Amino acid sequence: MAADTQPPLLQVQNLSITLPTRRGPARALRALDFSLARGETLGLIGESGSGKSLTALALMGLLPEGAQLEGSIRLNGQELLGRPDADWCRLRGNRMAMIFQEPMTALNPVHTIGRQVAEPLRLHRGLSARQARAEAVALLERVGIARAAERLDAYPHQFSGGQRQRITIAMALACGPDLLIADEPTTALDVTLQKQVLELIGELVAERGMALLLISHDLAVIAGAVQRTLVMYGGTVVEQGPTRALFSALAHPYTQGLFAARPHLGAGRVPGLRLPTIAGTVPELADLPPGCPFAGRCPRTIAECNAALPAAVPVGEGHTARCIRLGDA
Amino acid sequence: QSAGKDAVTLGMTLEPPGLDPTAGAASSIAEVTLYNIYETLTKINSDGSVSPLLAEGWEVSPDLKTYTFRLRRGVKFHNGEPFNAEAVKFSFDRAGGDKSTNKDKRTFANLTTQVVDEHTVVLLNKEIDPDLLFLLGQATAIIVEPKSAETNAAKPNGTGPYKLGAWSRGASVSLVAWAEWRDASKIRIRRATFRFIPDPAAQVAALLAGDVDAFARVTPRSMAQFKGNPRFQVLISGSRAKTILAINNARKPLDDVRVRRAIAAAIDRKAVIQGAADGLGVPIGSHYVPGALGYVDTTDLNPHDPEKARRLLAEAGVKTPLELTLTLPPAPYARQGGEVIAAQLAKVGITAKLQNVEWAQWLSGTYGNKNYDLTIISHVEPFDLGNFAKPDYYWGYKSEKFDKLYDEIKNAARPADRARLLGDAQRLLAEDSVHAFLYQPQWVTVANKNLRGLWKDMPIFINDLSALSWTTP
Amino acid sequence: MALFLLKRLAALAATLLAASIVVFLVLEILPGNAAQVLLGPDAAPEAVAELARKLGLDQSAWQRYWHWIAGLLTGDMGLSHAYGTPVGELIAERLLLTVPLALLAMVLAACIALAAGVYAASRHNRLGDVGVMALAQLGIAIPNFWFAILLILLFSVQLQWFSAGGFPGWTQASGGGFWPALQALLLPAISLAVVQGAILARITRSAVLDVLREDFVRTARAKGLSRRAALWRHVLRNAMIPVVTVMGLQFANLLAGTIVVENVFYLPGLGRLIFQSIANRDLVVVRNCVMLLAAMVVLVNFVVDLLYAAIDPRVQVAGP
Amino acid sequence: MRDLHHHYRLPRRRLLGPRPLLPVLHGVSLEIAAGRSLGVVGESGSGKSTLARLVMALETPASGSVQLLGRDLHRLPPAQLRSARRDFQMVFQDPYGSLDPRQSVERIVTEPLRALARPTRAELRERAAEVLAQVGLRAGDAGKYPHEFSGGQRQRIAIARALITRPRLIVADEPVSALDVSVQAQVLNLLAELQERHGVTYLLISHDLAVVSHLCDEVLVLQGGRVVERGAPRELFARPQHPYTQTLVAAVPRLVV
Amino acid sequence: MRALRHRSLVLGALLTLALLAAALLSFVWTPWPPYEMDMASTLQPPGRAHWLGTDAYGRDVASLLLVGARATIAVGVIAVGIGLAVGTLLGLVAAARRGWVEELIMRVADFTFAFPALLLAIMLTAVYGPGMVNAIIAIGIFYIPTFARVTRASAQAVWAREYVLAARASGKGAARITLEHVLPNIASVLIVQATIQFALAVLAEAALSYLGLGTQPPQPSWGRMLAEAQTLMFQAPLLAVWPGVAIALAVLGLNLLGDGLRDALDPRLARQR
Ligand SMILES: Nc1ncnc2c1ncn2[C@@H]1O[C@H](COP(=O)(O)OP(=O)(O)OP(=O)(O)O)[C@@H](O)[C@H]1O
Ligand SMILES: Nc1ncnc2c1ncn2[C@@H]1O[C@H](COP(=O)(O)OP(=O)(O)OP(=O)(O)O)[C@@H](O)[C@H]1O
Ligand SMILES: [Mg+2]
Ligand SMILES: [Mg+2]
Repeated sequence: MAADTQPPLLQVQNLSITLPTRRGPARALRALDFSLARGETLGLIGESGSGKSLTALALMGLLPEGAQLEGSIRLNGQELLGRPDADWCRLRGNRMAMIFQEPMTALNPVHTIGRQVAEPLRLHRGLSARQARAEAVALLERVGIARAAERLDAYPHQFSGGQRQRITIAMALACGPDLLIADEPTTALDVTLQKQVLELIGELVAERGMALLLISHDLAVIAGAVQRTLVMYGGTVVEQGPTRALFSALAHPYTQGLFAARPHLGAGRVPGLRLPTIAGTVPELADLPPGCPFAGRCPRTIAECNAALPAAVPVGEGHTARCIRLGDA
Repeated sequence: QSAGKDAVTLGMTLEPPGLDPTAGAASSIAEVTLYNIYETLTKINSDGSVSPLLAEGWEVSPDLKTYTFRLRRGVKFHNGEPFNAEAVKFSFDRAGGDKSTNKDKRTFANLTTQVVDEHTVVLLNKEIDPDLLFLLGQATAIIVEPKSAETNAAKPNGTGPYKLGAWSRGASVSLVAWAEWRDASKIRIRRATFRFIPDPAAQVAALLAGDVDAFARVTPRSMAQFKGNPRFQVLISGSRAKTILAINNARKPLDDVRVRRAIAAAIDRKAVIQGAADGLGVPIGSHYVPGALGYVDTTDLNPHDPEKARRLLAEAGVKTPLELTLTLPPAPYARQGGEVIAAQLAKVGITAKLQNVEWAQWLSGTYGNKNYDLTIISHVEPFDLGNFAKPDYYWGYKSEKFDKLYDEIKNAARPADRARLLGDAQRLLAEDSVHAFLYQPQWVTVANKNLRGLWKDMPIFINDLSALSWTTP
Repeated sequence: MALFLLKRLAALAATLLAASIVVFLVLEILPGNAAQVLLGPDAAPEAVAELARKLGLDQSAWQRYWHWIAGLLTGDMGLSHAYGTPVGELIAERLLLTVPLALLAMVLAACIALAAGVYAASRHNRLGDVGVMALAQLGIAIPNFWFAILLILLFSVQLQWFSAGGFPGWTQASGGGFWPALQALLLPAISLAVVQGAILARITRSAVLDVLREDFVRTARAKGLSRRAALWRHVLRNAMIPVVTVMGLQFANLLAGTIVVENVFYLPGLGRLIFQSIANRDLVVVRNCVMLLAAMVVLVNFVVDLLYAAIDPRVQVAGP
Repeated sequence: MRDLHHHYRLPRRRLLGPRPLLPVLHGVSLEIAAGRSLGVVGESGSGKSTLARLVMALETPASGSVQLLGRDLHRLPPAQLRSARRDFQMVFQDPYGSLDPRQSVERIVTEPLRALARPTRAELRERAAEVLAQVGLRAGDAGKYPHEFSGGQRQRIAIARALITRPRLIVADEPVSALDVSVQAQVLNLLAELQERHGVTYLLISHDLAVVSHLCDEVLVLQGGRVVERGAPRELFARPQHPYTQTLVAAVPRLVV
Repeated sequence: MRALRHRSLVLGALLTLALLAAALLSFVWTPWPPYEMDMASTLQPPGRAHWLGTDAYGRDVASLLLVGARATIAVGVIAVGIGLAVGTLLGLVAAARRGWVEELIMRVADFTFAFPALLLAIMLTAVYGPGMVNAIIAIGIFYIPTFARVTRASAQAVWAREYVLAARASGKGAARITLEHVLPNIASVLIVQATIQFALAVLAEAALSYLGLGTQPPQPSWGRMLAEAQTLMFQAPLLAVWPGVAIALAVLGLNLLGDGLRDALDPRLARQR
């Protein structure tokens, strides 16, 4: 980190989240560190419950009530944690925006889509209703809603899933944010639609020079869409690095297991062939061991694994993994 | 504050169903209309005496069968039609005619009305009725105007000092003074509003809140809080009503006089009066009230004695506990008295199953079909000993002795004879223990202390508005 | 939309027809008749019989039912046995009280409920929420007639601000006027509204909380709307959907509640009329009143369905 | 299975008009040889689940027939259909929704048996233990309730339920789509193993082409209720013929390593 | 917050138990004989002898309250029982047999809804005479559509679950599925609904008794005590307070219990609400 260069767009340092649960407070996120420059794209993968969405919500300042945050989140060098909600409101939808997983429920069913797309424009840019409408038409057309002007007064239920996801994208892009966070934007969609939406996001990011944080549990989606990748497991980033480097040299046992467990398209059925699996299941938040979260399921577990969270060990150019047994396989 | 005040608001428990007393028997009709809108030949006074009203005077033949009335002159109906002998004849013929729905139809059917001249009528009675003059002062005997008679229920037309102002159904009826009445200048109250408040608590609240100026026959329970209050006057008046625990004499084992006596002996009238009427009543031992002609005190004939009651039951061979139904009409005295009586009967081995019924059910089930064992009811008709002589009356009482006695009473022209005979009749009923006679109720009127002219006693239920006035303090 | 309306109207008519039969049959079983009640126990039996004939009580049940329905269809409800006046007029007079009373209560309840419910939801699990909800629990638990009595004690008897009951009428001519009439309805409406308002407040709160958890609220927040702005712009209208349903269902209870409250405040409303007419066996009136109440309930729910469509664009033409 | 047509009736549009039909399947025909597995892929709403329900005789086709071991399922009288169900069972997509949360694992697993006959308790226990062992669960799990299991384990329970009648055909509607990759592999392995050991036939429905190609001998591509292409997975995905299949295959994100 | 929820359950359960205990206790012991009138000591203020004073007949108010709990419970249990039994059955049938059966059941339910309970009760008591049994039946009938609707809605949700599809695939008929899967899964909803309806029944009984249509003397009932006390409101206001408080506490307890149960039985809600 050179001090003379301009600060990165987003810098997250040692971020931890504690959530109140029925079984007491749970460390849902531990020691998260990453930074994101303008125009950079970053992927976040991991199994369900690994903390991907929490990370995204933390960045947006939208964590559920009672969540406790430690560490630091800086946007353009400015610390965001501890700011009053009004400050966050000025940033949300304006400098940073988010696309959610479920296009079916992310839109308010009783408001027209025109109104919903125009809302951030009116809020942050102070546009008049008419100006905002015109702008909304342009946005909707850009995301590929045909004859947008005519459909401005339609309600969400009159659109298909793919179209709705496009509308949420238009909404997120309305004010031209610096940072776009997309939390599993395609999970609810068909493969064909998924491809279209991913391509659309890719185009828009490139076109407007935004930074992108793309969240997915699908390795293939991440592999094709982002420059850098973080692999999460049990609330920690177990491995991170440039996407290409990471996928070509999977370092952490979890990443390796995950990768191996995928069936391959076109391989065809081979009798007797089994997929390599990871034994066990994802641990529950409240029961997370103090050490490596993957300890129990990992074939290489030794006693030390349970002692403390392993430090991030560099394995390549900008590629690190949190494992104390990287060397021995 | 009340000086020069010429409006009054009176509370009433029930709303009259219509304003025609010849088409309905509800006492509320009379309470609003009698002597106010309609007038009768005679007027009943607070003490029960009878004085002239539309008739200036009358003669009665010695055999009590012919009555000659001299009518007041220059009287007009509200609609301008004159009051005359024709109107009287029309009214009485109508009341006794085929199409009549007058509750006293039988009385009028016995009468023949003859027009002597414009201002004289003669009534011929088929039977002797010593109370006829009183009867002619009641609401069923109002003089109506022939052309408007059928519409009286909604558009009453009479000769009285007041006309109907407005009737907002369910809430109130207001009467306004009629400027052309013969003595209009004597009227102090120009506008009177009757408000209908059935709920006892609401009655109290309305009085306390000053919503009504006077309330006749409020529920006795609420009296205590007005007694000490300087804003109010409380009038306690006697009545001609008899509250009884009626016994179905036709049913076993109640047809046994010993069982009936046992029931009577089981009852402590004092406690009943306390429970049913908050102490506002005078115990009676027979179907007759103190103050009426020929009254004798029969309350000691079969006094409260549970021990004796149990003995009588045993004598009669009744297995205890004896289960009886006690049917209670909706009036508070019945419902409250019922609880007390049931508790008292329980002590001598009679289980009284309380059965609360609506008025309509009481009329059809108890009164009409005689389907009951015991019931509590107040008979308000002033002179109704005759009911004991009716063979098909709901009491099921049959006594040749009484029938004969009653015949003699009817035919006794001299008051002294009648008084003696009436005493005998009272004793007979008491001895036969036809019912458990409970008490003569007293009515409570609570009124603003500045209101004058309220009736002290209530032989009949009316509100004589022309007598009311506000005092100047 | 037309189809939706037509379908609903057909169901409505069928319901009312069924109601008319049930009402008529139930009332047929009632012992006692109006003539006897009107003339009382001391009346001559001939007079009672004559009155019964005049009132048409001697006709067969079928004839009377037919007359009634035929009359209803031509807008003629017949004459009241007791009052002798057209039932239509009688009911119309009462409606002038009951409908404003019910509406006033509903409006009050809705205002209380919305304010309290939204406030509680916005302070979810904090002191304000717990306090308001505790009050709501209390409001639901208190019998409305008891509350009415307490109101009378305080405001009429102690403070003498309001009269203890009664209704002066809406016109000057009847001794009232708009303001006196409204004043007379205020206490009754409050005692009705408290329970309904408490129930609605709870519904509102949980509806608002439900909607607050919806994804689109998070979307709205992600757009930069403050908590409060998201609540007003995005949550309320969605939360109204269940609230309106419950309001519709509550309406029947509200009408029933008026029967009790009209008794406490001796208001000449529809409830009292029914009560009184049953006692008097004035069945012509009872029939029509009960039908009217049923029709009102059905109609209100119909209106609720329409409101639904207005609030929620998803239920337009298709309908249920 | 021959020439299946099916449609759903929609609510009436007009008061007295007919209820409009929504055609879903247009003459789908397929057959599976015993011990083989057939995969069905297609976009959302193409009628995959409908097909599964028809095969399971949960719905009656508008026309066409489903024959299992020579019997036309939809023409069997109810009692016979019930006993025929022994031969075909189903595994559902949602491992959370397909298990009654209020029943113990043993009850869940033995449900098909109890529906068919009145077995004794001991019998049930024994058979339950047997199938649980087959899917890699412990016999001690029989008394537990679904919420005590992870998604993958639940799907095993669902498979155990399908296995308990020793069926010839198992219809699996998206059996792994709700699972995480690491767990998905476990279930896929289990399915493969069971087939190899017991010779079960699968009708596997999935929108994940990779899953189908991993497990099936033959793949059928459904679009708008029509079979547009079928063949062995290797050839089909390597050289899709039908344009729809081509877009489908092209849309699958690849992991290029 | 959890603790708070918990508290409402505990408080509700305690109040409800107190109600039950009062009713049971009244069978074996009351401070005074509840039906015994004593015209010499009417309207006594609360004191040593009579803890809550005496009524207009000199009866001990505390004793009457204890015995009155019986009527309250009887009305609640039986009315809810009627509504629960019939309504649930109808709801289950409606959910299981879609189509015209469902339509018919739901139309009838809607129809019954058009008559408020009180109106129904007034008509019924007019026909068969006032009394607790008729009041109970009237309230119970009114509950039928409520339970039918709740049951149908939750049962439909269960029918839409995949485990029901699995049961169908196993060859189970609608009746067995209803018994084995639907009913157990909606039981908690029904329990909660039942406690809430119970509370409403207590209020309805009070209102009916207040109007003179419910429990009949001498059987004490809180609603009637309130009606009687109302007349004496200005002389002995406390007389109107006790039964009012008793009703409010009973209803409060049942509602809290219902709320608490709803949360306890539905972990999803417990976390969120
Ligand atoms: N409001 C909350 N209260 C308590 N725990 C929560 C809350 N929200 C999330 N969690 C827990 O935090 C953990 C991480 O959740 P998160 O939503 O970030 O996972 P994810 O990686 O996005 O998973 P998915 O792929 O399923 O979306 C999970 O174990 C989840 O159960
Ligand atoms: N019960 C039903 N009534 C009416 N239409 C239905 C019904 N069930 C399914 N459909 C419709 O039938 C079509 C096919 O549905 P089906 O569930 O078979 O699709 P699918 O291929 O399984 O889709 P998915 O991949 O989303 O599960 C869809 O258009 C659906 O909307
Ligand atoms: Mg997530
Ligand atoms: Mg499907």
